[in-house]
Amino acid sequence: MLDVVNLSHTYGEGPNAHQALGGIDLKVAEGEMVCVVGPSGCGKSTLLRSIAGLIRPTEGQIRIRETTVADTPGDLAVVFQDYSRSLFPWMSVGDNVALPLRRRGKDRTARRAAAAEALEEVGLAAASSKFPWELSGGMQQRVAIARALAYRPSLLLMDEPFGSVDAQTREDLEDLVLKVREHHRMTVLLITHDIDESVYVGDRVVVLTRSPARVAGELSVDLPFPRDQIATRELPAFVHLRAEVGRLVRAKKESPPVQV
Amino acid sequence: MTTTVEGQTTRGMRAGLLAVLARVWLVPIAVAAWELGTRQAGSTYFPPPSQILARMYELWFSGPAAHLFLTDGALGDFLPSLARLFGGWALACVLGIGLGVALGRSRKLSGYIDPLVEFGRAIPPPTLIPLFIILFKMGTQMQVATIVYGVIWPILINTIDGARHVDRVHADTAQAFGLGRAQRLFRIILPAAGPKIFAGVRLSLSLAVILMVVSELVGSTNGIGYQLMFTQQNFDLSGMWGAIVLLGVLGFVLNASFLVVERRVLSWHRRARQTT
Amino acid sequence: MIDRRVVVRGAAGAAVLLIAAELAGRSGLIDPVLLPPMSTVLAGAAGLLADPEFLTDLWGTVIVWATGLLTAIVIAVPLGVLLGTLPRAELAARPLVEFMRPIPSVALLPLVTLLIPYDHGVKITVIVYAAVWPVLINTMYGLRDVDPVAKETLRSFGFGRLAVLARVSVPSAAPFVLTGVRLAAATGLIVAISAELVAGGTDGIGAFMIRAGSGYRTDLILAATLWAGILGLLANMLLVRVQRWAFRWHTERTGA
Amino acid sequence: MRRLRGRTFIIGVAATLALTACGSSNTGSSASGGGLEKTTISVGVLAIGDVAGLYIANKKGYFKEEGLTVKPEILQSTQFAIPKLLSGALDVALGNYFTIISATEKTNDKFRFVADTYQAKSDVFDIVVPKDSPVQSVKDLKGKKISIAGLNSIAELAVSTTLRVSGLDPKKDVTYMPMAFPQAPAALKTGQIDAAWLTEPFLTGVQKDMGARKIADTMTGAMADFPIAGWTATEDWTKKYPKTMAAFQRAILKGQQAASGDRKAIENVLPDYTQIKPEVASVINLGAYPTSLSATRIQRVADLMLEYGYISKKIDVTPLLVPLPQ
Repeated sequence: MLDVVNLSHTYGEGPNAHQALGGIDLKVAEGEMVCVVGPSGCGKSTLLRSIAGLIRPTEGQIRIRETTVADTPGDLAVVFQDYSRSLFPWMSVGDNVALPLRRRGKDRTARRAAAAEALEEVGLAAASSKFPWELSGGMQQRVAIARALAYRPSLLLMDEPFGSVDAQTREDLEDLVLKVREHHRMTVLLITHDIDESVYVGDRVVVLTRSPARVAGELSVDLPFPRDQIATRELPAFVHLRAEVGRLVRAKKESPPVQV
Repeated sequence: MTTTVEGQTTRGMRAGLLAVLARVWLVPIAVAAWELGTRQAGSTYFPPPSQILARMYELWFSGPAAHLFLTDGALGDFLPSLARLFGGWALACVLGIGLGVALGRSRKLSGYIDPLVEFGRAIPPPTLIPLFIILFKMGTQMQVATIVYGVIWPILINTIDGARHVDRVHADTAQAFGLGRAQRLFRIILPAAGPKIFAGVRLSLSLAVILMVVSELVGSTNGIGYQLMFTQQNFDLSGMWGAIVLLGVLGFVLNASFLVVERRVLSWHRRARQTT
Repeated sequence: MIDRRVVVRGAAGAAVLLIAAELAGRSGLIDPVLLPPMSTVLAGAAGLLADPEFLTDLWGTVIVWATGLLTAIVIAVPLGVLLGTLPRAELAARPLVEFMRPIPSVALLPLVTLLIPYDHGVKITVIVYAAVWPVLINTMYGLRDVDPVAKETLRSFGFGRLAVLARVSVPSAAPFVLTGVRLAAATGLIVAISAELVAGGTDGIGAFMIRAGSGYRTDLILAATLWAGILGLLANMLLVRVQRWAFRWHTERTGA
Repeated sequence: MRRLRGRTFIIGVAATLALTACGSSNTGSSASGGGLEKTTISVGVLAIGDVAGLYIANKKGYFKEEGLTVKPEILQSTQFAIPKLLSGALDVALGNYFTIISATEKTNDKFRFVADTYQAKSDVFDIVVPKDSPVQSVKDLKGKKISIAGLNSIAELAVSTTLRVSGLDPKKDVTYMPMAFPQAPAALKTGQIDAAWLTEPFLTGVQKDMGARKIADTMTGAMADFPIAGWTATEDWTKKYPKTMAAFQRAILKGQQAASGDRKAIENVLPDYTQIKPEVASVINLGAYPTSLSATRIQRVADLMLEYGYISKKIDVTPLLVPLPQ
């Protein structure tokens, strides 16, 4: 599905240059949910932005379904961490969700129906005519998820999607993502700095090193579905995996700091 | 703007009345001071407002009811002036926003054009009237050109600024979902730059009144600016003051109507700012 | 600091425009009898620099403009602070401001001329009339936009209203005021030259243009127009510098 | 006095704007210069041939001989001379007779002509049309647009009398387009006006540059040798500064004499205060520079204005004239 080969990216030139990615190899299979974990500032967002075609990597290749990503691929959706800025304040919630569907060649009624369905799915059927800034943070992020759902992307990218909400909301949103991905059998690449979260929602966890980021290691998560916030986290397998991921992240923390 | 009073209680009405009063009490005082001051001075060149109003009535507002009491003179001067004003302003909006978005979104293009923009806006439009007479036809074309030239800069500069600084997450989101050029322009860039654009457009509206007058001082045979010059050259000083008052009222009304429109169009902006 | 590419591109853009204007004249697209070719205008503009009379005129414009702008700032900033901090006064004054603002100061020129027995004084007054509004409105707006949390913080430490005004409101409104000043500077130059064009006077670029016009010298009118543009350009560049410097001061102040 | 008080009051009202009202014009002390009340005077001029006498007088030192320093100030039109004279910004200004007489009737202002300056001669003010215009005579101007230098002015009067002589009604048969002389050639060339009322150097300019054709000299018949402009001051000023005025009159008279006798003298000063090129200065048509101030002559202006309805009652110009010193 997604094939990232030897991806490197350097910002700037000369003495001020900063290498964010130092040759990353990553594969995501069809229908898989992969979590990428790494310390803050390691280049996770650069990776995601490269896959989404928002920046052009200095080296390496990204292929989605055997097609090399040059510009923005037409078939993926992104959920950003900063919901207050990724939703458009001048459009109603419904319009926000329906907007990308214009590219799917749907007419107005079809777009509206799809938007309503997606909002229903995230539990916000009643909020369609409201404006994003009239909703709470968690609800706004649900709208962003609904927007991605309605788009039916072959690949869903999520950049720290639950980083800006409170703990309770965060758990609800995690379960929401698990539920909708189960329902739609979507391929998801989720980026997070939260070790617990990566184990809880992922099928597989990829750990990155500090900047310039490389793959430090990866683990398969074979926890049973459906997952539950309390029960799953109590499982010995969960505790073990969490520790493994933690070790991978931490191992690199002790390596000499790289200049920023 | 005025507090809308729900219900018919006298208390509500009184509150509404007070709110209106708080806005307008200074106006009668200022007019009275003006009246007294000019009466005291007794100068031909500074007629009291009562005399100005009488002259305005005589010149413009004593027409038949079928014409909203406007005289032929009023229709002959107001309509062409307003047509030039709105024509020039609308054209400046279209050109300014169009060019502004292009310059704001393309670093390369703005590199070539920016110095010209900076230079162009520094040239006082009245000095270009001789040039416009040559390039455009005397009369409406030249006048509209003068207005466009004079008022386009705030729109252009603000649009460039607004379009250049569209929130990165907004831009990324639009790009990630693969919105097309047109959709990105109309759904993302223009609304995001909207508050800035509106600020420029509003500024240009009051400038347009001024340039309408300036452009009508040359080679015009009608219009409020022409009236101003005509009354002045005929030493009809009440009439001249009448034209000045009329310009003030026109500017006031235009600004107020514009604010109403802006409130509607940009309600998301105002309310979003209040909630965050 | 300055990107060389920016300079090259800007120069290229200007060159293309000049060449296009020259070609339009040479090809007969624009009647050369009416509009002298660009090269003639540029030569004329260069020649004006050696003309002591024109330099006097240029200086005259600069003097009335600078004096007018400074006077406008001196009047508008305190008034803006006053109206910005007293919402009731602002509410009452608003209709008068909105009525007076759109009246073109050039229309007031004959009346002002009658009141002030001094040529530069007349021009300065109409410049002040036009330049006061952007500064006033921006100052008022800036004061209203001050972060209430910052104000409340200071109040909670027991500072009085005036202290809050001086330490929080005015500094944080400063960038808005400067934006107003930049707008006022542009307007002021336009009004200065317009007033000179309409009323003449002892000196000024506009007075020079009247003389050039009376002598049937379109080339000199355009050359003077060119200098008017350059004057405005330089003034704006200067103010942008000032604004950058002031913004830094502002952030340091609020950051401390 | 009444006006003065009023003015002071208004300055008070506009207190915020009046910061600059200080520093009146350069009033010299009366000690020097043979008892003149004022040794430096501001004089409003137009950058045209009319004021050549003043510049000749200045160049030849006639003002200096009288102990006077003259500071010329460019005016765009007589319209702006009036408020400047009233405010005291100008001591004396070039005033065209039409405008000053019109102002005298319509406002309470009292002006005085202290010297005659300029008088029309043939082909100083002509109506011209483009080379290929179908207009051959004044009659053909029916339904056309004619540019004039100002409304309610000598321009309108001159063109109107010319039209009337050819049987046209100036109010109905033509449209007057007010525009300053410098703008008229372009408007004429591009066909935005059908005819233009012009003076020098524009007349020579349009004939040379675009082959424009003269169809009428407007200063013929009733307007032959018509008085155009005189040096004007307020009545108050003439009473307050009688010696200064007399000195100004003496110097200007010498200047006028030099101008009327010697065309070269005019050509020499024109490039000093106008941007007229020297080669143009030598070929343009100039009016006359009268050396006397004659009531009979100037009365013609008021009478013709009355005849054409620019004033509503007969005005005797004699009280407006200040006799020249002998």
